[in-house]
Amino acid sequence: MLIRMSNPISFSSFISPTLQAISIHENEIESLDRAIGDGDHFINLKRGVTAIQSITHELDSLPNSQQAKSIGMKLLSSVGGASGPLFASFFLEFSKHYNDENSTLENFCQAFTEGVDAIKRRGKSDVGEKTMLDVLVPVAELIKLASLNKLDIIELSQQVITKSIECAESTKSMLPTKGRSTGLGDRAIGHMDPGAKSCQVIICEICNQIISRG
Amino acid sequence: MLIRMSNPISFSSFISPTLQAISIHENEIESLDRAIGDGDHFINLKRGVTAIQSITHELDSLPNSQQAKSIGMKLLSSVGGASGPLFASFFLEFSKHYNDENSTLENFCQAFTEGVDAIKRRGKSDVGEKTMLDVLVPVAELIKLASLNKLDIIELSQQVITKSIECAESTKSMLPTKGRSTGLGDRAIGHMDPGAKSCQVIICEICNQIISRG
Amino acid sequence: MKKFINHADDFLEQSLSGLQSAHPELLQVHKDPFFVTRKNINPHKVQIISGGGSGHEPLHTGFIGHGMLDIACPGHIFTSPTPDQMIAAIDYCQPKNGVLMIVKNYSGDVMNFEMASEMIDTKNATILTNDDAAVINSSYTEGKRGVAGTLIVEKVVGSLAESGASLEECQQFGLHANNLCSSIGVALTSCTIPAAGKPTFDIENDQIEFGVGIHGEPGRRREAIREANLIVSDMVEAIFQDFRERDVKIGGNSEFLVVVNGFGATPLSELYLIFNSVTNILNEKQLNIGRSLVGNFTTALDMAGASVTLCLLDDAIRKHWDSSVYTPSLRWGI
Amino acid sequence: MKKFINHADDFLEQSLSGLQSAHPELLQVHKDPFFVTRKNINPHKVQIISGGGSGHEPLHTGFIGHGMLDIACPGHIFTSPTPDQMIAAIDYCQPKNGVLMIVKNYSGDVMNFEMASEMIDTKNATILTNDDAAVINSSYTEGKRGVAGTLIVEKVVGSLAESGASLEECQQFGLHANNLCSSIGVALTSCTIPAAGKPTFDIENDQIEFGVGIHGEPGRRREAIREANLIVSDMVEAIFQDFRERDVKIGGNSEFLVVVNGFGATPLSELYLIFNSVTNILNEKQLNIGRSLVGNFTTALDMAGASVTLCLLDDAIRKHWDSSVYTPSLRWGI
Ligand SMILES: Nc1ncnc2c1ncn2[C@@H]1O[C@H](COP(=O)(O)OP(=O)(O)O)[C@@H](O)[C@H]1O
Ligand SMILES: Nc1ncnc2c1ncn2[C@@H]1O[C@H](COP(=O)(O)OP(=O)(O)O)[C@@H](O)[C@H]1O
Ligand SMILES: [Mg+2]
Ligand SMILES: [Mg+2]
Ligand SMILES: [Mg+2]
Ligand SMILES: [Mg+2]
Repeated sequence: MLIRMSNPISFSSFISPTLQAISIHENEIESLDRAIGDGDHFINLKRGVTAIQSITHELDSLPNSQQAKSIGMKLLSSVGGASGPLFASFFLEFSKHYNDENSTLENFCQAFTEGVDAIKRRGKSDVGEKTMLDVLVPVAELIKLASLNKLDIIELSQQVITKSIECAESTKSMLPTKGRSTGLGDRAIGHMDPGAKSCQVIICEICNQIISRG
Repeated sequence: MLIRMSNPISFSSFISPTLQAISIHENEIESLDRAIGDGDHFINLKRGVTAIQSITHELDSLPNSQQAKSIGMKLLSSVGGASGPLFASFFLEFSKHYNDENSTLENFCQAFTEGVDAIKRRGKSDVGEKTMLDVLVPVAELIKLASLNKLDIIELSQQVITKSIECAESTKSMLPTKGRSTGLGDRAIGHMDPGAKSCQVIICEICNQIISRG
Repeated sequence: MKKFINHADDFLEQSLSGLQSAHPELLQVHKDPFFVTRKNINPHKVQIISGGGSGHEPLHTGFIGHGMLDIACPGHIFTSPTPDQMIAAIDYCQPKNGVLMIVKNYSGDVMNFEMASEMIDTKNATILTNDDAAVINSSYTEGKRGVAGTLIVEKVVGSLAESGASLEECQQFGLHANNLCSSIGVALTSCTIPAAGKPTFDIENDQIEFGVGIHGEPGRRREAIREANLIVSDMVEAIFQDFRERDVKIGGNSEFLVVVNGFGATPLSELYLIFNSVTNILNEKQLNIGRSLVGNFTTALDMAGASVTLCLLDDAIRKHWDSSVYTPSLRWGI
Repeated sequence: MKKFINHADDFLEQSLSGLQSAHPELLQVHKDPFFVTRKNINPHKVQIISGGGSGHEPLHTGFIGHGMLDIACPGHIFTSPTPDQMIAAIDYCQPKNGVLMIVKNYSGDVMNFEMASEMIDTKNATILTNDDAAVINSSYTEGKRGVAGTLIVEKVVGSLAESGASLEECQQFGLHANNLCSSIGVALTSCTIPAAGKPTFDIENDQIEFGVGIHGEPGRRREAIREANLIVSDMVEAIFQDFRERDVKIGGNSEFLVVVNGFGATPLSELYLIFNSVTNILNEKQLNIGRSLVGNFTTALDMAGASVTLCLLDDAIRKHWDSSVYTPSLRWGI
């Protein structure tokens, strides 16, 4: 989702790498949700990304803002569970704020933050509750800072990778207060949140793509 | 059930040893019925013998013919399954033919054979069908022969032990045509029949008792 | 073995007590010896009595009530009840017009009911159900086993008896219905008898027992698990083979009552998936499903697996299947 | 994993097709997106819609019909349905007097129904069921889970809606019924999601999960298995604790509807044994059982285990529980 300011990369070009990346982490994501949830997070996610992949052609012809909207609607109708409406809310809100004409890092950053806020509203949740927000919120803050400091996109991507890994890791020690693992209480401690992990994997993959595409 | 002609032993004195003997073979009998039946033969048998044990006192005061009848009724109302009515039929018929006044080996032998015939009628079965009859019928024949030859009771008991073990063993190679293992067909080959095994165990115990009581 | 149980010895008693408290308006559980009767006994109708080893619930105790059974005699788990149970139950109900015994064809059940039949004074008749297509009837078997088709016989004969039919009429109709039923079961796992504490049979993680009996008795063959459609297709084939061998004529207009019966541990969603396979297979053969029943009705404790029963419908069976019934586990029209 | 299944991907579709063929007179299964409606839609009554992840059958699809649900939206196994399913279903039924959504309180279900609610033009209201006493409500949880009490809410609200009550009346009554329900579950084994292929959780051979959720989510504690009476006593205690905390007044004359619900792999005989324990415990407390239901109604695929639900009866709930209902899995009076 990080894009170059000058010559914006089509979001659709990240779909296949994302699907590959989560598939590589299938076992890890699945067993995290088995440990502290109901075991379906990987399946839900894969169903969603696969559904998006099936409309790659349609997406290719759309501007990024419209792509985000279509991605949101597709996620909404294909993922289900808790993560479905959350991911969908992100993209639907993102699409409203993303400006295809003026695709600056500032604008991307604002759209991203609005998307994350939509997740907070939909999930009635915030950082510290052992959810995907524990990755998404810090990442949003990091890129906001970077956009103020006019950081280089490659440099930023590297920082985002480090940050998201650190943040996903940090959910291990958190007590869950949202989602299915709340029943676990103390027993959830020591396990990473599956949604945080999957967001980290996707974010890292996109950053790696940006870095390797140069 | 083999008794000394002169001074008949009370049948009830065999109850506790029988219960001990089958308990020692619990695993074997149980796993045989698990392999080619429904796994309950040991439980059924134990329930029956335990029920009889609980009326040992009552039995003690009765002549052997009446004991056999009470044992038959008790087995009928406590064992269930296929073996219950079969064992019960044996004792009920036995009791009709056993003569307390004239407890010769000949009389015992006749009563025993009538009991075995009652099993045949009730089960609509005969030797060679992989059932308890494959032990009971040869044993009946052996003691008939012994009674004609006026064999010593200790000697006879030893022969019965050998015979019953050999006969139980022989059911391994038989194809079942009666009882629950019929569905198995060829697959039952190699397994001893549980009812044949339990009859063998009981008969051997009684013979050993007779031998050791001298 | 993990079960909701206090002691293996008092399992049956406590489970029956629960049945009693859950259905006080329908039935009466009697103890020592165990038998279950309707709450309101009508001694003037033919009394329909069934029974057998426990562990197949709701069969038979769950089918006591208007339009179905009058009496059920539950034995210990997987062990036929004893004659004194039947005798005490019949004595309690004081039937004025005879007793019809519906007995699944297992040596134990047959012999115990036979002894009861010989020991009572009341006029009585027996139907042996033997709908299991798995064990092929030949001179080397003592006949086929009675499985889920039994509940169809109990339902339709129960309905006929309710209408005031005679003992002979009920017996004839039951034999007729039994003849038109054929079943076959498949096990994915074994069951565990509480008193035994371990699985009745071992089965590999990728194998199924095709033609299993409702006590976990072996069936026709052990084979690799395959797609449900393929397994079900073999099941339906076995049933049609059985119909052919017994000269039950199936034609273009034939209509069936299809029962997809879970053995205890198979989710309803899988039973509906099996029903879907059966529907597709019958549709392809241009045969019709007139009635259906999907659920756990003739179980084998906690065995995972299912059976399919086809019952060829004629007007009489359809009518008596449709008639109202009010029991703990089958209820419609009331 | 052994299941009757063709491919994990088409399991839901084929299972729903089976449901359709088994109950053509009752319901209509729609595909792409999935939703199930009554066969005969009455758009003038309040439409009662429920749904949630599949794997809890018969909940909710098995409760469609007269006196209960109008619509059910089944998600993938253990995964909330998506808003387009609710939207398409409501569009199909064209409700004239509003839609009442009965939603089990899980983040996924809540959010997906919430989005549907925002996206439709039809007047609608929601009841979140949260009868699970296992997870104690506190500032660290987002509320209790909805489990088997949901079917009680669906039954009594369904009955009220049938009588022509308004959307607001139905919502109020549902909230009232939900408040009077409390449930707790115990798992003996895990369930296995077909698409995952392995058990959701590992559990030792002598352990139980006390307070388990209907997706195999962990409960209050893992503990050694004990006699059923002791387990059930803890279950009932947890329920009364929950009632006390929520100020639901239980007095000497209190009468309950007791639901003993199997999670899928527990035999009916064990469920009756549990019911017997509950009966004894309530009798000791001099509390009454007015109504009861024993069977598999809110399952967790093939999990062995069971839940107990107590619902405090008042005249309105009793009346609407007793009223006639005709669905695939609950039927009486018709
Ligand atoms: N209220 C919430 N706010 C933010 N994230 C949430 C919330 N509830 C759940 N999540 C995220 O969703 C993930 C679980 O998603 P998934 O397994 O697909 O859905 P479900 O929990 O319905 O099975 C969790 O790991 C968590 O990151
Ligand atoms: N028709 C029969 N004739 C003789 N013996 C039989 C017959 N049927 C069964 N048996 C004997 O009964 C034994 C099984 O008894 P049991 O397991 O107690 O009863 P069930 O078979 O009803 O479970 C068999 O091993 C066999 O020896
Ligand atoms: Mg999940
Ligand atoms: Mg046996
Ligand atoms: Mg048996
Ligand atoms: Mg889920």
